[in-house]
Amino acid sequence: MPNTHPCKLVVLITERALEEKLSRDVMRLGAHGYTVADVRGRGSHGDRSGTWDADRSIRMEILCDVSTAVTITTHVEATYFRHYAMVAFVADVGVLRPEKFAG
Amino acid sequence: MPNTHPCKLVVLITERALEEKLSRDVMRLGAHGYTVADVRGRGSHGDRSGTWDADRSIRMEILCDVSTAVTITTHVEATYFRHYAMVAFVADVGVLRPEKFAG
Amino acid sequence: MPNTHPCKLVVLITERALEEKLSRDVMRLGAHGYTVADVRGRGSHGDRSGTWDADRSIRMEILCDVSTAVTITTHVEATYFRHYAMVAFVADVGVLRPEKFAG
Amino acid sequence: MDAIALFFVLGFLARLARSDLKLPAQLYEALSIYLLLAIGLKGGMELARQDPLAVLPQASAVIVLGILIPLIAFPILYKLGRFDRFNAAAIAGHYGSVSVVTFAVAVDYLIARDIPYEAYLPLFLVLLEMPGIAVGVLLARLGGNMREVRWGSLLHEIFLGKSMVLLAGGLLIGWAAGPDGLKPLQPFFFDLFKGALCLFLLEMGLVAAGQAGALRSSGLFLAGFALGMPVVSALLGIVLGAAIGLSAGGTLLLATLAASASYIAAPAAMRIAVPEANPGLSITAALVITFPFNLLLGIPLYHRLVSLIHGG
Amino acid sequence: MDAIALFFVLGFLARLARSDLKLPAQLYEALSIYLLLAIGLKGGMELARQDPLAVLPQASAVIVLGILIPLIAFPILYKLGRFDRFNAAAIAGHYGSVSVVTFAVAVDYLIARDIPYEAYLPLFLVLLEMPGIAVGVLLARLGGNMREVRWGSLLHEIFLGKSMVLLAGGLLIGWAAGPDGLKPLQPFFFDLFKGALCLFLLEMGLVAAGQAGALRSSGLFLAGFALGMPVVSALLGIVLGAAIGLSAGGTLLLATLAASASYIAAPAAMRIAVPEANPGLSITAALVITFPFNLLLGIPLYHRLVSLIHGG
Amino acid sequence: MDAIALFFVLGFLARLARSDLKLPAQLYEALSIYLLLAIGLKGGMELARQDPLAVLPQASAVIVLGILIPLIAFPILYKLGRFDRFNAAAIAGHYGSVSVVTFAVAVDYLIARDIPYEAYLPLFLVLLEMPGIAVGVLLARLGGNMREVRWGSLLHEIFLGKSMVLLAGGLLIGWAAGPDGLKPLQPFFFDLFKGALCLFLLEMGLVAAGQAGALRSSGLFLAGFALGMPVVSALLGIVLGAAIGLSAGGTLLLATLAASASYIAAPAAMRIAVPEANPGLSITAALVITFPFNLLLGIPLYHRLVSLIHGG
Ligand SMILES: Nc1ncnc2c1ncn2[C@@H]1O[C@H](COP(=O)(O)O)[C@@H](O)[C@H]1O
Ligand SMILES: Nc1ncnc2c1ncn2[C@@H]1O[C@H](COP(=O)(O)O)[C@@H](O)[C@H]1O
Ligand SMILES: Nc1ncnc2c1ncn2[C@@H]1O[C@H](COP(=O)(O)O)[C@@H](O)[C@H]1O
Ligand code: NA
Ligand code: NA
Ligand code: NA
Repeated sequence: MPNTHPCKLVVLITERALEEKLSRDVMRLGAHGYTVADVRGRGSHGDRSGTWDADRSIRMEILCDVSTAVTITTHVEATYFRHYAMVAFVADVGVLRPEKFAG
Repeated sequence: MPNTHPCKLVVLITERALEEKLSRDVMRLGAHGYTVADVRGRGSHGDRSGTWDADRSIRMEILCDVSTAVTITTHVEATYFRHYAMVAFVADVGVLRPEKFAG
Repeated sequence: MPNTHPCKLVVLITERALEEKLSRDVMRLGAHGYTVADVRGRGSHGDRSGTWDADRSIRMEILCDVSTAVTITTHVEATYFRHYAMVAFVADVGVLRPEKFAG
Repeated sequence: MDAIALFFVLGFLARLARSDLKLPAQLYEALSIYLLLAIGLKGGMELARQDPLAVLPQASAVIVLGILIPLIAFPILYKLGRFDRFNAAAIAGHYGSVSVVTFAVAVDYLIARDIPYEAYLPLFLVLLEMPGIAVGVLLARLGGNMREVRWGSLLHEIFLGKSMVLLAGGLLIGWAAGPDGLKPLQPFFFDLFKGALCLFLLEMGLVAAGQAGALRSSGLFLAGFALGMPVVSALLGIVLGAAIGLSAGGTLLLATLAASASYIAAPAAMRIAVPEANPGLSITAALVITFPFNLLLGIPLYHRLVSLIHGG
Repeated sequence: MDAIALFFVLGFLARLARSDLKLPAQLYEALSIYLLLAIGLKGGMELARQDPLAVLPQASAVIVLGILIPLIAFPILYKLGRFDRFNAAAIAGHYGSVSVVTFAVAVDYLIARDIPYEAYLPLFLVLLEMPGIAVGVLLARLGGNMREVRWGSLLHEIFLGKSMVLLAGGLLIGWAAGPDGLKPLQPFFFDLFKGALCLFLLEMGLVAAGQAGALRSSGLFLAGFALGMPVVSALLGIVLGAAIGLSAGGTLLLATLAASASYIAAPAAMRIAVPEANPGLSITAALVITFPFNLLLGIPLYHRLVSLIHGG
Repeated sequence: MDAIALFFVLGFLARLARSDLKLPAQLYEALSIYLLLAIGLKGGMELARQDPLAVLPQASAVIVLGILIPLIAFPILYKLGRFDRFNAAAIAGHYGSVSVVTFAVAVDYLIARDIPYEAYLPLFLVLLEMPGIAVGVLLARLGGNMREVRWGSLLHEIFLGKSMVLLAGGLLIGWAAGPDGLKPLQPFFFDLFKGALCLFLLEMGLVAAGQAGALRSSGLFLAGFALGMPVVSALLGIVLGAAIGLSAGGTLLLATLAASASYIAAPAAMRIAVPEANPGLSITAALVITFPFNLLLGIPLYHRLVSLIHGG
């Protein structure tokens, strides 16, 4: 599309207990913002149906440039994948106002 | 991105009444997990503003390989599209830890 | 994928105060539906942690054809970007039942 | 007008005037859980005060009523109204089942007028919730391939649906704990009941007005049905109430139960068991027309009718 | 210190200390719906006890006050504070409107001290909610193209915003149902009021502390305004209260209404009607400074000032 | 059986039977905030009635108990149960801390039986919440690189975790406001307490049954531990209660606190401080086994044991 600019969208689905830590992490690693939604789900750590504290999950999405995307995914892979329920994926999207997400 | 691997992301937006059935379906059809969020919206079945039981919608996303994505979308198309408010789309994403989602 | 058809997914993340206006706008500009989720986040307008009215954000997604996507993004850029916390991006996805989203 | 009904009107008008007033979805859920539990507890507590076996014959008669109503409603909708089998059956099922909130409003109506009633009436509410839904599903599948009915999952949906679990669970707990055991729960489950009901009715007003647009597309016949059927059912309820020896108050409650249509349990069950039916039709009839009709006009009308029999 | 204020302090300190304490968003919404309805009901109930026409002259005077305050605030902010027209107008609008919770705390202050007041004061709360906001919007558009103001949608936003609907709706229901009709709602809407207010103040403490960071960027002038303006407005309220013959308690409530700044209705309306204004400025002033100031120091101060006139 | 426990059973059975009953997530959060605040307020109010210094020696002894329990539990799990260091330490930490709801049920047990107790016992609840968790984290890091422990953030997590802030905050407010100041809050925070507890237990029943599947994979040893450890801890509590001169009621409460295992504060803290531990193990033990055991069998058993000492 003519009015959009290529950008990476990093999505992390993980335990709610990590929300504060992850928010600090991604900002420190170069993101300019993030968006979080409450979700529930199932994966290799079993059912996380979100009815009580220990069971709740979040879905965080971060728009950023490629190098920040690599930094963030590498960091969460090294830090959280081993001990926490977590899934991460990256998509190619086109953003408006690209200057908000780069650098 | 160097550390990600191609994967399909199937997204189903539909009535909350279907949540349990869909969860069982997608696991049976080969998915290894799913994530669900509460949403509201509007479509060909009119306004679904989510204020009471009959009106609520969910957004389910499933990371899986191509063949499972085809199986799932074909199944929901045959089973639910006719009688339920439902929208389905598929995106190409790159996942970390690809072994979680394949086979 | 054989059973899907190319389509645009427009995603708008913005203040909850705009929900009603945006819903009317996108339908008027040619969308056939939309989906909204409650989210929280951070960006150039600071922390929007979603604990009270003024602080809440939504994430609206609209499946539509390219020209509607251009119309919608151009409209929100001109109308809301200056004075509201807002992020917009567009992704390429494949939809089932393409007739629901085109024209 | 009663304060309770005014909250419904407030919600209805607010939505019609396009106010942005909205109750949080989880408050709606919390209130409905609370109301169901509280009604169950109250009924169970009263049941504990008497011999449960004595109620058995009455209870069986009430179940028959729940089966009868959809069997009357179905041909009206199918033959006269020319709805297809699925929609006719689904709507009939909604009218066979009951509305918990309408019941609560009728109880409040009696209390406000100091009219006594058999305190175990909530038991009938529990008994009437299910049979109508089951009959509705059967009607939808008759003629078609009956083997297609997934009886296991249907019975599961009916008996273990959340409104059934809360009502029946509350009833059992109330019965087991008895009046003394429930005393410390009184401030929460009984004293707050009417206030919580007001909030819920505010929300139902908002929802009903939001659905009102569907009225136009659903046709005049359905509107007529949604006004006439409750009166027919109420008459059945009154006859039955007199036959099984209920007091005037108890008869009015039974009539109201018969007249009311479910808009919580039935839509959930029908959506899964009869997906071919358009949920908009049942909900428009049950919630947008029958519910306010019963609330504002029906209950006083049934009261008059009951008085014809019982004097007063 | 009063228990109520301590909940605000607890929330404020918990957030400053970076505790993860957070009230669920829908609990916040549910509490605010409850508080607005309860205040409206109470006011309406009292209004039913007297001749509404008798209040008419007082009511008109009170509306004039709501128009006057933003007209005073605007030039201070625009000329002295050098805010642009939009921000000056938006902030002025917030101070022209009122804070429901501040009002509730002032009522509690009177009750705890056994000071009587005119029970229909909540009517003034309802009357003061809107005019200030409308004047704020007008000020923002003056000089600019007045035709740009979408009056239809502005009036809609103001009169059908949720806080207006709940307050005025509660008032009307309370008035129609009267003291007897509301009796069964007493445990829910009146007995629980103060406890619910405590929870709400806990949340406001969390929110205020979360916004406190914006203080630095908003500048010293705004802080001074947010401390001085309430006192000026309170004085106007006291003079008016004396002029229209209110009791000492009623005068204190009117002064508190005048002194308080809206942080629920006004931000919602301004965000749509004056998008050019930075909402952070109004909210910092109204919620982070003026609200706790009124809560902790303002109300006792206005009480003193009222006593100068009324003796005591 | 007590009405309260029946709500747990209802939730448990409903989930086992695969009912779709579910409490809204934010209702769960709202209830837990309410219960923590209410318990804190009540304790603080009672504390205001007496000399806080007099409680100091008892309080210190109680903290020692909180340190001792995980030190006993750890070797059992690590040596006998062959759990790895992280899991043994995390589970031990859960048992060193306490369950607020179990405490509330025990208080209710005493009230229903008219058994008096030292009204400041909620203070001990507050004191016992943290030390066990801290010891658990220490045990997990011992032998490993102790410098890896992020003490700052651990202490923050423990002292500023939401349950601590609400309990301790409630305690302080209750203490500052005193019985008179809290009187207007009585209907909300005290009268509704037991009803709210019932709803919470309904939810805990649902959650516990949902986790019950994990029982199979967690092994028999853990089940045995989750049944035996509470009894051992209760005995310690009884001995200590007698030693510091508590009444029979107070001793039972202390025993129950010792016997209970945390499933709100501890899981949250451990998840961050000892991520290597599998949270499924601790939660299965604490919530699926120990919690209902205490609720249904433990409290009456400890009552018996206390009676052996105190007569009665
Ligand atoms: N295949 C999948 N598709 C979508 N979401 C998933 C998938 N697998 C896991 N998740 C989500 O990620 C969370 C953690 O995953 P896991 O670490 O596999 O337990 C789950 O609770 C789900 O919400
Ligand atoms: N064009 C669209 N873009 C985004 N979401 C849609 C769209 N159409 C429908 N939806 C979502 O899918 C749900 C069901 O759609 P429908 O079956 O068209 O009523 C709606 O309630 C929306 O939440
Ligand atoms: N880089 C980003 N990635 C994801 N979401 C973002 C990003 N920046 C902003 N947002 C979201 O968009 C909202 C408005 O952004 P802003 O206008 O930058 O304050 C924020 O509150 C976030 O929810
Ligand atoms: Na019926
Ligand atoms: Na004001
Ligand atoms: Na313990």
